[in-house]
Parts: sequence; C-alpha cells; structure tokens
Amino acid sequence: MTVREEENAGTAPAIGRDELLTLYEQMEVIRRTEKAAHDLFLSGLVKGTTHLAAGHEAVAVGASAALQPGDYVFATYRGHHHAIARGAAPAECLAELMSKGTGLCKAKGGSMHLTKASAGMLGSYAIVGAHLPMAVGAAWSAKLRDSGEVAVAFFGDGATNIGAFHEALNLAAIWSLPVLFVCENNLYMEYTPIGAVTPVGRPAADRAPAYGLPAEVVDGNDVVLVAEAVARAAARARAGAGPTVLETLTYRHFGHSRTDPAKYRPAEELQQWLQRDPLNLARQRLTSAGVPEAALTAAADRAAAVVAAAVEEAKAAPPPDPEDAFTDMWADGGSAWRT
Amino acid sequence: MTVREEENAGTAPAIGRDELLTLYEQMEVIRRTEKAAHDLFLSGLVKGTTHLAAGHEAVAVGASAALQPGDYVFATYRGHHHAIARGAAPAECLAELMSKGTGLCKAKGGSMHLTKASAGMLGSYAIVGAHLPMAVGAAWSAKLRDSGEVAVAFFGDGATNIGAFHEALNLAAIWSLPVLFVCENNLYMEYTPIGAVTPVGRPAADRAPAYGLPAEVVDGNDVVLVAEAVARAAARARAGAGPTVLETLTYRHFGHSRTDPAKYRPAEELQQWLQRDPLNLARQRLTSAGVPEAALTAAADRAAAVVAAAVEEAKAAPPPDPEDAFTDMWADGGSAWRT
Amino acid sequence: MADLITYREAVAEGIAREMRRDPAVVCLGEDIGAAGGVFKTAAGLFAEFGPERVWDTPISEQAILGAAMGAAMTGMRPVAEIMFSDFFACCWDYLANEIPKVRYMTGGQVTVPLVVRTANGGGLGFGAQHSQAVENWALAIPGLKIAAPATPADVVGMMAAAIRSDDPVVFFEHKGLFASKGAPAPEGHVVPLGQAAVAREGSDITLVALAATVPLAMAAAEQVAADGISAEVIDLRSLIPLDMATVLGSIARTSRLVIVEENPYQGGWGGTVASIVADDGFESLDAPVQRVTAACVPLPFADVLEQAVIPTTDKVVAAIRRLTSY
Amino acid sequence: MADLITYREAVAEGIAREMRRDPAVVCLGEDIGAAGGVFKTAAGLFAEFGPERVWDTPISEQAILGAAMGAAMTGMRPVAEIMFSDFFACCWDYLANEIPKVRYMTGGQVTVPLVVRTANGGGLGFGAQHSQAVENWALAIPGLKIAAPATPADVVGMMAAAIRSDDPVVFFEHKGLFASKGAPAPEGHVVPLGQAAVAREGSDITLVALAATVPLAMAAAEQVAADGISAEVIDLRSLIPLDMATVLGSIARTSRLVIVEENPYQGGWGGTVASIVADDGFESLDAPVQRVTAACVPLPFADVLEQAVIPTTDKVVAAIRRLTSY
Ligand SMILES: Cc1ncc(C[n+]2csc(CCOP(=O)(O)OP(=O)(O)O)c2C)c(N)n1
Ligand SMILES: Cc1ncc(C[n+]2csc(CCOP(=O)(O)OP(=O)(O)O)c2C)c(N)n1
Ligand SMILES: [Mg+2]
Ligand SMILES: [Mg+2]
Repeated sequence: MTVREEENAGTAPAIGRDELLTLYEQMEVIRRTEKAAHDLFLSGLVKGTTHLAAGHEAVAVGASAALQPGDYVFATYRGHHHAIARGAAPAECLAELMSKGTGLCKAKGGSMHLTKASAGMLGSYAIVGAHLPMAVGAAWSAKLRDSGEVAVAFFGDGATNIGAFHEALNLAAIWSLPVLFVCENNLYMEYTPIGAVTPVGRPAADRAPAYGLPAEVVDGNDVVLVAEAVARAAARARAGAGPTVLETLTYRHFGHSRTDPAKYRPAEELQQWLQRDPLNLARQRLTSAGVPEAALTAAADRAAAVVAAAVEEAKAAPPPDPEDAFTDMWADGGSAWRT
Repeated sequence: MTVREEENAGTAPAIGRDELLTLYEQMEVIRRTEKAAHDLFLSGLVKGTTHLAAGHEAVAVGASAALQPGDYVFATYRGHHHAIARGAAPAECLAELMSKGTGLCKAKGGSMHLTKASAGMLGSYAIVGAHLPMAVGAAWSAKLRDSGEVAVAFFGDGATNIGAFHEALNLAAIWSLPVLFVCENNLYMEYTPIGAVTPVGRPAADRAPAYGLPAEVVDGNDVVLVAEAVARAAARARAGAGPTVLETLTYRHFGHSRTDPAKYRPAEELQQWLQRDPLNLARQRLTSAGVPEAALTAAADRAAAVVAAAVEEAKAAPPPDPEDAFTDMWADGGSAWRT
Repeated sequence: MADLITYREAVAEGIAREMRRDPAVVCLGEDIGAAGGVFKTAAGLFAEFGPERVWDTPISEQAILGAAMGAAMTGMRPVAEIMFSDFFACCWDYLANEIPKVRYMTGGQVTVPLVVRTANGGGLGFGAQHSQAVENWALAIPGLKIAAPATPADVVGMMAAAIRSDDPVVFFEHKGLFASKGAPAPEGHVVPLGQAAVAREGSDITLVALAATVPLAMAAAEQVAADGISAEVIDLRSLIPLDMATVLGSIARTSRLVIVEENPYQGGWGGTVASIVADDGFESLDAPVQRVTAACVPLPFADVLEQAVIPTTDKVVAAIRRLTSY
Repeated sequence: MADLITYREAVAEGIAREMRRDPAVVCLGEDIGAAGGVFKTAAGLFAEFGPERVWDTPISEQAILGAAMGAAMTGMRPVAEIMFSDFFACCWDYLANEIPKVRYMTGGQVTVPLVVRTANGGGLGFGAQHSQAVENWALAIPGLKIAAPATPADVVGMMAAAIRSDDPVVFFEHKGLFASKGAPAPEGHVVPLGQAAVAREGSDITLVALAATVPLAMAAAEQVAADGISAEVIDLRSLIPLDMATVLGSIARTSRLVIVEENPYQGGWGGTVASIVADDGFESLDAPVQRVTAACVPLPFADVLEQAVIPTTDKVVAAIRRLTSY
C-alpha cells in the first residue's frame, strides 16, 4: 500500500517572483537533464529508447507548482519532466536510463517507467491512455478516504483517440472525482499530425462536453498560466466539483523517440515553437518582473551544475545485481510461482 | 469472403400506405416471434439466455425499410428484430434458439449471435460495443470498393460508455465512412438506469460533436420516423458525406434477459411506454391513413400464422449432429490444429 | 455444521466477511449494487455496506480495472467484478500489462492489493462469447495470482486470502458451480493460495483438476472405482502459486497422470502442469501423460455440440482406462 | 542468389508482393503510411501503393482490428499492424472473441481473411510493456493461425501464405531479428503455415525453437558440437497449425527434447509441445523434457537483469548437457 499522510489544504497561491525563479530553475534542470539523456543515448550509455520532454517543461513544472505533496501524478513514457517536477533527482532518473542499480526503479523500469511514489509520482506508463483510468482510481480512493488529495493524469494529444480515454472521463464524471485530465497537445502522435487522425481541433478540450466536463485550453509553454489553470482545476476538485479537462498547447523539441530527426515537421513550425520556448517565456516574465539577468544566469548555472553532477553520479553508479531481477515481484519479497 | 453484388441506388422512398402496412406486419412478426421465444424459454425448449427486443421493433423495421439489400447490418445480443427485419425467417431464428441443426447458425451461435450474411445481416455480437468498429470496417470496405453500400451498427445506450464506441466513431469520422451509428436508447443498461452511469442526457447524440459528427434524436417507436431518419443518414453516407449518429428512443417490454422481471423500472414509466407501443403507433398511422381495421387484423393474423408455423417447424427440426461441432472452424472445412 | 450453502452465496459471504473486517475493501462492477450482480454473487452487499462501499459502474471494463488499480495503489483494497471472464479481453491491458507489472517495473515502489472477480466457464449455454474458461490466459501473465475454487467453503476461504493478499489476485468463480452446494465455511476460514486439496485419495492414477473439472474428475473416479481402479483427485484450487509438490507427490505414488481442463488443449494450463511432470516427475511416470481438454474450437451454443467439444466424465473415464491399462 | 536482405526489409517485401498480386489487400496501422512504420517494416508501401491502400490510423487498436475484421468480412484482405505485440492487450477482444469466433459461431456464414502483424519479443531494452513475446497468448485462442518466422525468406514466404489464407493469421515479427540478414526469397515464394523447418540436423537431442530462439538454439547446438553432441534444431515457424509430426519424428530418433521459448514457463507455448510429447511421444523419451524459458517476472529494462530472466545460449547449453548426460 502506498498511503501518504500529508495534509492537502487549499489551492496554490498566485506565483510570486521568487517562486517563478524557482520554477524557471526547475525547468532548466529538466531541459538539461533531457539534453544529457539525449547525449548519453547517442553515446551508447542509455539503451533502449527515450521519449524526451524538452519543450514540455512548463506543463510539468507549472502543474506541480499548483499541486500538494499528497496529490497523485500519472504520466506517460514521455515522463522525465513529471518525475523531476515532482521531486525525483536528475541523478536517479539518469541512473535509471543508464541501467544502474541506483536508478529510480532499480533499472527495472527504464526511461518509459520513471516513478517516484514517495513524491506522489505514481508512475509513467508506456501503453497509450492506460494510466487515465488509474488516475481516476486514485481520485476515487481520495474521495473514499476523504483525503482532500487530487489525482492528475498527463497524456498526449494522440491518447485522446484510445478507448481508455473515453472510459476514464466518463467514470470520473459520473462519480464526480477529484481528477485532472491534462493533455499535452504537442501537435503530433509520433510522426503523424494529430489533425490527420482526429476530427476535432482540440482533441481533449473539444471532447469534455461529451462527459459534461468543463475544459480549458492553456498555453502550455507558459509556466505561470499552466500553474494558474491547474490551481483552479485542483481547487474545483478539492471542493468536490469534480474533474476538469485541461488541454495545454506545447511542442517537443526533439523527435518522438530515440534518434527520430522529426523531418515530418515543417521548418517554420519548429522555428515558431522554438521562439516560444517555455524557458524563454519564463525568462521574459522574470525580466519584466525586474529580476536581474545575473539572477537568471545564476539559476541556469545552478541547474547546469546539478545536471552535470547528476551525469557523473549516474555514470559512476554500479549496475544492478543480476539477482535483483528476482526481487520486487511478489509483495512478500519472493518470486516463486510454484512449489 | 462475403461479397454481394446487389446494386445500391438512391435512398428509400417516402413510406406509402401499402409499405407501412407491410412494415406493420413485419413488426407483428417480430413481436410474436419474441413472445414465442419467451414462452419457449419458460417451457425449457430454449436454453441459455435470450435478450428479447419486443418494444424495439420500429427501430429494426424502420431502418431496414430505408436500407438496400447490399447494405451491412451489425447488431447486438439483442438482435432478433434486426435478423428478422433483414430477412431471416422466424423459423430459422427459433430453430437456432432451440438448438436445432436448421438454425440460422446451425445451433452454434444461439440467441446472442443470430446472423444472416446472405441478407446483409452480418451478425449479432455479445460483447458490448465490439461490433461498432466492425461496421466501420465494412463501411471502409464499401468505400474501398466504391460499392455504394452503407454499414449500420445498432447498439444500446449502455454501449456508449465502452472504449470501442469512442474508437469507432473517431475512425469513421476521420475516414468519412458510409456508416450509421444507431443507438437504441431504451433507458437501461441491464438493471441500471442509463442516467446513473452516463453524464449526458443523450448518451449517443450528445457525444457526436466530440467526433465532429451530425446527430439526430429520433422517436424509436415510430417506424416511419425511424425510416425517414435512416434514409436521410444513408443518403448522406452514400453521397460521401460520412457517418451519422442516430439516437432512437425506445423501450423494451420484457426484462433485460431470460426471466428478469425488470422490477427496477417504475410502473408508471412502463405504462407510459406500453401506451407508446410501436405496433400501436403504426396501427394509428394506418388508421389515420384510412386503412380499414380489417386490413390491420388480417396483417396481424398473417403474422400470427407465420410465427405459429415457425414454432412448429422449429420444434420439429432435428438437433445438430454432434460431429458438426467440428465443422465451420477453418475456411478449408477442417478443424485440425496440429499434425 | 449448519445447512449447506450454495457456491453463489459463498461468493457474497466471502466478500462480506472481508468488508466487515477491513474498511479499505470496496467493490465495483456493473450492476453489482442494488441488483446484486447478474449472478447474484454480490447479493446483500449493497444493503449491508451501502453505496460508499459498493459501486455500480458503466459498461467500461477498462475503467473498472484501471480505477481498481489506481485505488489499490493509494490505500484501498478494491474488489472489481468483470461480469463474464470472456470480457477480460476488453480490459486485458490492465490484467496483462498494468496491474501485474507495476510493482516490478517501479522497483517495488508500489503494491496493488486488489481482487478481480469474474464468472468463468461454460455449461450454461451462453455461447461462444460468454462461456470460456480463461484461467490459462491469466496463467501466462507474470505478476497475477490465480484462484479458482471448486467448493463453497473454498470460495469463502480463498476470497479471504485473495482480498488480504498484497498481490493482485484474479478470482475465477465458475458459472457451472454457482448452484452447487456444500458445507459453509467456519468463522475466520482462510485458505491460503497455492495449496492444492486432495479431493479424493487413490493409488493407481492421479487426476488433476480445477474448479468445474473437479466434480467431473470425481465422477470419473467413482465410475472406475467400480472396476477396482483407485484414482486420486487433486483439486489445484489455485494456478499461481501452483502446488506442484502435491501433484508430484501423488504421481510418485500413482505413476500415472490425467489432467482435466476446461480450456482448449493448445495453450491450456495443463500444458504447464504436464511439462513440469515430464521434467521433474519424469522418473515417476509409467505411462504417457494425458490431458482431457476442450477442443480447439469456439464453444458452440447447443448442448449436444458443447458436449462434443468439452471434457466430460466419459472422456475422463476413457483416459483413465487407457493409462491404467498401459 | 542476390545480396542478403534484412528481416525488416523482408516484411515490407512480403507485403508488397501480395499487394501487387491482389488488389483486395490493404494495410492499416499507426504511422505505417509516409513514415513507413516505426520499425520501417512498411517502408516503401505508401510510396508504391498510395493512400488508397495504405492507411494511417489513430491510436485506436480496437478500431484497427475491428475495422480490419469488418473489411475482411466484406471482400477485402486487410493487413493490420499492431505496433508492438504488447498492445494486443488493448484490442484483445478482437483477437480472442471476435475475429477467431465469428466464422464458427455463425455456422460458417462468413470468413475473415485478414492478417494482424506485430513486432514481438525482447532484447532491445524497451522495458516491461514493449518487450513481451506473446505468441502464447494467441495460441490459447481457437480460430487463430499463428506465424512466427525466423529468417527473411520465411518472412516473405509466410507472409504470402498468411495474406492468402482465408483464416485469420497473427503474424509475429521479432524485434530482435529485424536487423538480421538472410537470403532473399525467390519469386513466388510461399511457405505454407504448419510446416516446421529442420534448421540443423542432429542425432543426440532435439531442440525446438521459434523466431528469435532459433538462432539461440543454433548457437547452443554449435557450442555443444565441439563436445561431440549432435543437436537437431527444429524451427517450428508456426504454432497453429503446429507441426508435431516433425517434432515427434525427430524425438523418435534423438530420444531427448529441449524446448527454447521466449515466453515465461507458466502458460508458455512449450507446455503444449511438451505435453503432446509426454503423451504421443512418451515411448521415445529417454530423459526428462526440459523447457528453457523466460522467468515468471515482467521483463526488466537493464540488459544485465534481462539476461538473468530470458533464455540465453548458456542456459540452452546447460539443458542440453543435463539431458544428454542423463
Ligand atoms: C496503445 C498504444 N498504441 C501505440 C503506442 C505506440 N506509441 C507510443 S507513443 C505514441 C504516440 C503518442 O502520441 P501522443 O499521445 O500525442 O503523445 P506524445 O508522444 O506526443 O507525447 C504511440 C502511437 C503505444 N505506446 N500504446
Ligand atoms: C463488454 C461487455 N460488458 C458487459 C456485458 C454484459 N452486458 C450485456 S448486455 C448489458 C447491458 C447493455 O445495455 P445497452 O447497451 O443499453 O443495451 P440493451 O441491453 O439495453 O439493449 C451488459 C452490461 C457485455 N455483454 N459486454
Ligand atoms: Mg503528441
Ligand atoms: Mg439499454
């Protein structure tokens, strides 16, 4: 059982200057961790596959800023940003990617399954849409226990076309559960533009009425707007008013996975979105708010240092013991299935 | 392969008096077949289960009146009415229910799987929602073959909450396929009122916008209105304008299945719906149109005779040969899976 | 001992006992509330525990199991009903990829203490899509425990074990046994998963059975007893953990094995049992291992056809005679 | 003979040959159009046959298979791609309850000539939800034919047989073999389903393998050859129909059997093979039957952990030595 005892009270306060600087630094940490993951993949130190979230930082960091420690987050295979935003250290994430025994999941999960249950990050799931009903279940549990917690499912635009999406939203709606459905609409389902496979313009928000749910479309590259929208939705949820659908508009900087060069994306589109880089937007907001350039640089430098140290720490970490392949199977510690 | 060569041209003509009399007679046949199935079940001659469609006759008969012989129908476990409306003889339906070798499916299917492929009745499916994607596929095939055929999926209100519903409507919409999604909203999902498990008032029609699809809510007990709505939708589909969602409002006269006494339904509700019996409504329309009572009685008598003969024929039919359990497995006629 | 109770009643009784013990136990499923479930296996629960603990769901098998999983990961002990085991196919992702894997793939960060109950098996004339015995589907998935009781007392005792388990358990209730009767379970009855029962002792041949094939094997054993053949009947009771010690111990004495399964031969659970015996029990065997199973066809509707393809007492008797005269 | 081709290329080649032959063949799946599929196994099809024959779908596995079924029932021969075989769990109803049963349960009124292709198996470090070998899931379902080729030429020849089959075929393409090379298939090459290949002749022991375990078994056979052990390697190639005649014939000569499977032991396909041998081949056996399989755990991400749980050459060699010295 994964029960946590934290108090969940009220909604996130409006984002002040200092907090925004912290959020900016977190986004820098994520961006640099993703860059490190990319480089480590290319140099052969990360095996398998990765789905990098560079470009999506504001969604994870903004949302986490509006959540309480006891809340539950469920993410996808593209979930590094959510793990870090919820409190996973870059070193334990990179160690996981590098198949190290110190990895978040002891190298049993890999990039697609980053999980930090102790921080309310209840997992990354690699079957599209599968985690939406789980988030509904966590919200149901919060309601049953009257805990005041909310659950959040992050998912892509492509996930809105799978059956589990439909079943999850319907169940959450009729049971009026404290759950947020946060779509990261980055315009693509792998290599296919979402518009080619979805008959409505906003694949998540335009479908909320089918479940009698309220929806909001949010600039997913603006960490402040995301935080505010999530805070509103979380407050509604905690007040017993049920689920909300949030569709955040964002863009991934890397290809879909591994070494995908993302040639299917028009150059202008990419350029436009790079100009709306969530890190730039946060820097602009901070500068407008009077934060000196030096403070921004210092934050970025701290992030760089954290990630550089994380890379070294992860590289130096030991591989898992082969015998660990047989632990964590049954709850009693064993792995036997027969006598 | 189940390819049929019939021409599909134009849309159904407006329903004339004579045709309406024929439709009325078909509805009488269905009603009496269902009553016979009920009695045969109670007397132990029908095994397993039955889901009777008495009350739903206007949906099946009205829709079939608007379809062409080459069109494809996919129905649910509550599908006797669709099988008969598409041309299955009551005798072969009852023989199937009574486990006879002369049954529609050689007693391999049973009540839940009535199928008459030669009449474009491509099956009854007992997993809720599963046949919606199949109908989409038949419509895709019609489009690929440029055959002018349309496919129709009939389903219940409860089916709108399963993932396959969502995936089917989405795919049909983006591929703009000639398919009709016809919901028979009879207010109940088994023993649970649909409103208790669905957050929108019209479970099918209210969800069509989520797929950019047009929808119509239709009085499902009025065979003429059903025929007209289906004719409109089929014409749209044949013209290449894509799918339509039709939500027909109807009511089942028996319980959900077998011997369910349907105690969960308020007495007034039942009374109101019995007054709106589709057979009564058709009779009223015919009477208004000047058809003499004698003609109505004659039609009902013919229907009664057909069904009475069907019961006798089915009773007298031989059981299947046990060896037939091993036919119809592989397309080459064999059933071996190993050497 | 009190009056006999039905297997059907035992299901509700088993759940109720645990709901009384542990407030974290909650039920969800289609028509399980006021209606008591289509097989009445949830009868009385709604009346006793109310809508806060017994939840009616839409027809959304994926949401049912996904929600059960999310709740189990956050402090509850959900008991989810999937009405017919055939419908596992509609939510297989949760049974195959999510529920059984999440503990392992997170390095043990979470547990998923839930029970998925389902009406399994044939014999009631429900046709190809409502009659399958699919314990073998679950067997193929590492991370699931599998219960399939044959008697009312075992239903109660194994339900207790299943609900108390910190690992996910798939609980197969056999449709063909719902009306069968047996002794009620004593107070506090718990039957640990992974312990086979010797339903009948014998010395000439071992019959291994599960759920509805247990009475079938018993009937066959009775029948051959008349000819002086002493058949031992082992009720496996659970497939994971699998009590091969009991099976191998029996074969060490009898040297002969018939496995009676409701699922088809190819991919059936008996293949796993047979292959363990053909390895670890090889030296015990004095005759071929025979599996009496369903044929490799979908289940036909008509009784006469169904009898032709499913295991029957006659088929088990024939197998016993073949092996004992080998 | 021309240059070698990869297994990956052979998939697209096999499909293209049939699309050229028969206009009823159409493809559908996620990202299979201009992108050529995530494994590039559909490369070139969109360019050659255009959007009328190669259809990109949304992430809707149920709709993909349901649509393929409806199209197959009405005159087409769809080839549906499910990107990873793990995702079968998301559309299992179509593979378990609909596609394989509709012909039988309608009394033969319809046929469903379709192929479901999928990337199967582990070895690429994709973790627990993208690495499973699930041929055994399909094996449990009456009504499906199952192809799992090990070489590029077999991919082409079996693809032809699969697409021409009037029965539904599940076609497993092994991820771990995509980069492997072999001789191209001659023009018009058709490998009928249900014919095992003897990949290596031998007289002391029989190794039965499938897809990626074929090279594993071959490597083990080479290794023990140095010690004078002559191992025969049988590549089953398809599970349904299952060529037991070839397996039993081999064991009649070698008296010893090792089965090498990528799926876990419990519920694995080797249980079916082993149990047939323990029955029909009982008299041939001079030693226990051993199955080398994956462990009963989800597949871990790290190579070092994965090696600990999946079959390896070393594990096969150990099994061979055990049985040949029995
Ligand atoms: C059920 C299922 N189908 C297909 C896939 C393969 N797949 C992985 S990611 C992906 C695209 C998802 O797109 P989207 O939801 O927009 O998320 P994004 O990757 O853009 O973040 C697909 C098709 C999968 N993992 N699960
Ligand atoms: C996937 C699935 N879940 C559950 C069932 C059991 N079941 C059969 S009919 C039914 C109710 C269906 O209600 P609705 O769609 O409204 O159709 P109706 O029976 O009213 O015609 C249920 C839950 C099923 N057959 N398939
Ligand atoms: Mg996307
Ligand atoms: Mg209904």
